[in-house]
Amino acid sequence: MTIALPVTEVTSKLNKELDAGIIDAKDNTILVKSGSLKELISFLKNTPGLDFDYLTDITSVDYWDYFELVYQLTSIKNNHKLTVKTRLAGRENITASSIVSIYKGADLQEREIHDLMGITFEGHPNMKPLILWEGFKGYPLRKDYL
Amino acid sequence: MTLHTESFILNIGPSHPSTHGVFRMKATLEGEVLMDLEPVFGYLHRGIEKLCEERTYIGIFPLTDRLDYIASMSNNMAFAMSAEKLAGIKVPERAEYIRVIMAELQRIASHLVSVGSFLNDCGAFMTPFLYCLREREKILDLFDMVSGQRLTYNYVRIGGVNADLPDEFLPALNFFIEQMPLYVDEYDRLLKENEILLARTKGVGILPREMAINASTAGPVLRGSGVKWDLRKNDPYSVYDRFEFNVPTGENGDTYDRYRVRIEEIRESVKILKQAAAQIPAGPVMAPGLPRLIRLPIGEGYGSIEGPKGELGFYIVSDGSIAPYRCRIRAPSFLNLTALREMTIGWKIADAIITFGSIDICMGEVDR
Amino acid sequence: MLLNYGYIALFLIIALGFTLTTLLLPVLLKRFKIVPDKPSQVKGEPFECGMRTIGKTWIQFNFRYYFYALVFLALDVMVVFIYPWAVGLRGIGITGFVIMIIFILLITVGYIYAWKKKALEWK
Amino acid sequence: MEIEPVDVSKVCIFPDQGVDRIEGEAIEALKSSCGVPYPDKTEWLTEQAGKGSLLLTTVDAMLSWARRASLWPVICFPACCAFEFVTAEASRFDMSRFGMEIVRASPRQADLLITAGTLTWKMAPQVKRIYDQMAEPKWVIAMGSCGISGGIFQSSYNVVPGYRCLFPVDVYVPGCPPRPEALIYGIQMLHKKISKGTLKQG
Repeated sequence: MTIALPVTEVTSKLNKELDAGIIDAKDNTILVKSGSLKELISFLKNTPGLDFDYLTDITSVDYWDYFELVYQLTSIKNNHKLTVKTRLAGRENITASSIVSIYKGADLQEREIHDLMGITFEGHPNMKPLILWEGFKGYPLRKDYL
Repeated sequence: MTLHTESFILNIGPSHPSTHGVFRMKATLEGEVLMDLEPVFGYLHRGIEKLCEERTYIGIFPLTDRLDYIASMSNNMAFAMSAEKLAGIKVPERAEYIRVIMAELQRIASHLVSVGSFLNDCGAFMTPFLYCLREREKILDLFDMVSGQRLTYNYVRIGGVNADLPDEFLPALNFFIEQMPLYVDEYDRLLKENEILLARTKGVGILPREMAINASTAGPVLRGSGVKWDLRKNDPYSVYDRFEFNVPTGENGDTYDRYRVRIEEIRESVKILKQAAAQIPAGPVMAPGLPRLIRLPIGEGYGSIEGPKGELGFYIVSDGSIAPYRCRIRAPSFLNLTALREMTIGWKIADAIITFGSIDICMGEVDR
Repeated sequence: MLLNYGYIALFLIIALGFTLTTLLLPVLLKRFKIVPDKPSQVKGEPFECGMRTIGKTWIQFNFRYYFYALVFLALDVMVVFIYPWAVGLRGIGITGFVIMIIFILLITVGYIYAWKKKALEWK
Repeated sequence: MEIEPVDVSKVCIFPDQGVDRIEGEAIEALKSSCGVPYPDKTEWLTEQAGKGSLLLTTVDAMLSWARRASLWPVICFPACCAFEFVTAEASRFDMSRFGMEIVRASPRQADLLITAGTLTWKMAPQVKRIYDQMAEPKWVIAMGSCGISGGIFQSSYNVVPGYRCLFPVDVYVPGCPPRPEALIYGIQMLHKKISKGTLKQG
């Protein structure tokens, strides 16, 4: 049974400056500042006890005054899963840090989110349009796309 | 005597017989050897996630039918389950069993299509493909009996199933359950030690175990690389914990292993069908007291099932209205393609086409 | 004796007739406007799965394909001579056999030369 | 022995770089130019075949029989209808009974375009190019409600509302996806249309 890892187990292992990045953590979802997102995910992947080696899904949701990026991670070895969220304020040229260097699976998903939602990921090897074509005006999945 | 040779860019383009739909690969070739391969998506991007936001929950089921149009039943089941998980709706026993039967039948039909078209790419032109489609027609008759449709069934609802099984369904299912292993043995006699198939697919397009996990592939592609990860076993949803079946995995993650995993999975699905057909209880097929226009409580939920091509998940964010605020589809075919470039570089064109065929994508799901 | 040449002439006529009709048929049909003839610029371009070709298409291929073709040609010509010889072997007896062996040896000398010069190496 | 490659840059059709930009412009150009859909010619439904001189009608009859009896469809398989088309081609419904033996990959050897699936704007220039590269006389069957009017995805931002925006369509086969029997009925309708075709309009 893939148990949803209780968050307390993760927060107990965090060291000091990562702990500052956590905004709040309850019932297997960790809300983290977008700045320290990348360190948290590489921490989750590399610590022996947690070793989340499988990135299930990256989603982005447009809540009008902020965008939310939802990372779903699974650990194939210990058979548990966790959700990491981060919030990006603002409407124009929003940037988040890309995690392609940690998970190769994030490559296509980040390009798709860039195409449809307008969130650019720095550090992504080729941020070309994936689903739509060059010269497509607007980001369709945003709530204010007419 | 150095000979100056140039590489050229070839479009294995949108309308190509062996790209299983409108998928394009910009291949940089040096003679016959593949130097670089850039997949191009989007030729079938219908914006289903945007359309989901403007439809009621019951109106989204026809959209999920057309996601992975070779496995519509499992798409419906995935969406229904993630909505039920979010709303905490309890599905009656009989509906759970019907859903498992339909999902396993759909897995066999989808694997038959993928094995048939994979062998079609290997050069066994049309013979195994027509064998597999002959069996698939039998499954389509069963689906036709239940939902009246051949390809897009719109049969599962949130909280249960649309209609109960007709009485002649179970005898027909039992007849199919006895027949199917004989057909699979027929394929094995034809193909298991076929030296052309072995020569063409053994050791070709290898996806190592770490790369498979890191590139978040799922389903037969992941199991072909030796990772024993099947949601029906690791995270049993619905009533899968009552059935006894095992999860076939490959050893070295080459094209032959992925093909073998799919053939073995057809046999496992027949085993599950036999047990499910035996244990199916009587009772209602729809959860009582659900309004026609379901309003899911405010919140978000991610439910996923083991579809024929991998883990198919729906991330639904609901704001209490009749339509979802956001409905993200975690499509297995889309993520299985992340490692396509690493698997095909350095091989010849013919091997690249086979490796791509063994990943078995369905364009409706890749581009959503 | 003359009859044998008659067969060859008949065969020649049929062959010529067939090739000429297949060559001239489209031209005639187009002239009598039975077949619609609408040439356009797009029809002239190469078909590449619905896309335009990218980059240069007249490029220098690798030379090893040409070596393979040469070695194949030599062996193929040898096979062409072996067939009639094999059919008529009973008639020409041992002398014919020895002559053909010499011919085969000559070709294999050329084959071994190409082999040693690594023409068949697939880099 | 350095072989200097022949300088054929004149022949080169596309510079390597900027391919995506050029493809994007082609899509935008087609999207803006696709205003009025092609009209459907339906007078052949009521027309009486077989008028005209004796010689002409026999040539007509022979020609239309030859064209009708061996229609080869070209591969244009975007979405779900493609799979219903494949099962129609497979052993149970067997479209080769109507002479549609093989599905040709290249438009050069095909004279029928069965548009099986949803057409998106990114795929539109490619389908238009395939249609233009088919040899005359050519016919089009718009299969499925996505082919007729964009169907269930009509309100999407990336779906072409029907194939008749790109080229004239001869027969519409409704259904989503249409059953193989419906597709074969559509093909028989097309056979009727071909048999009424005369040399005058080619």
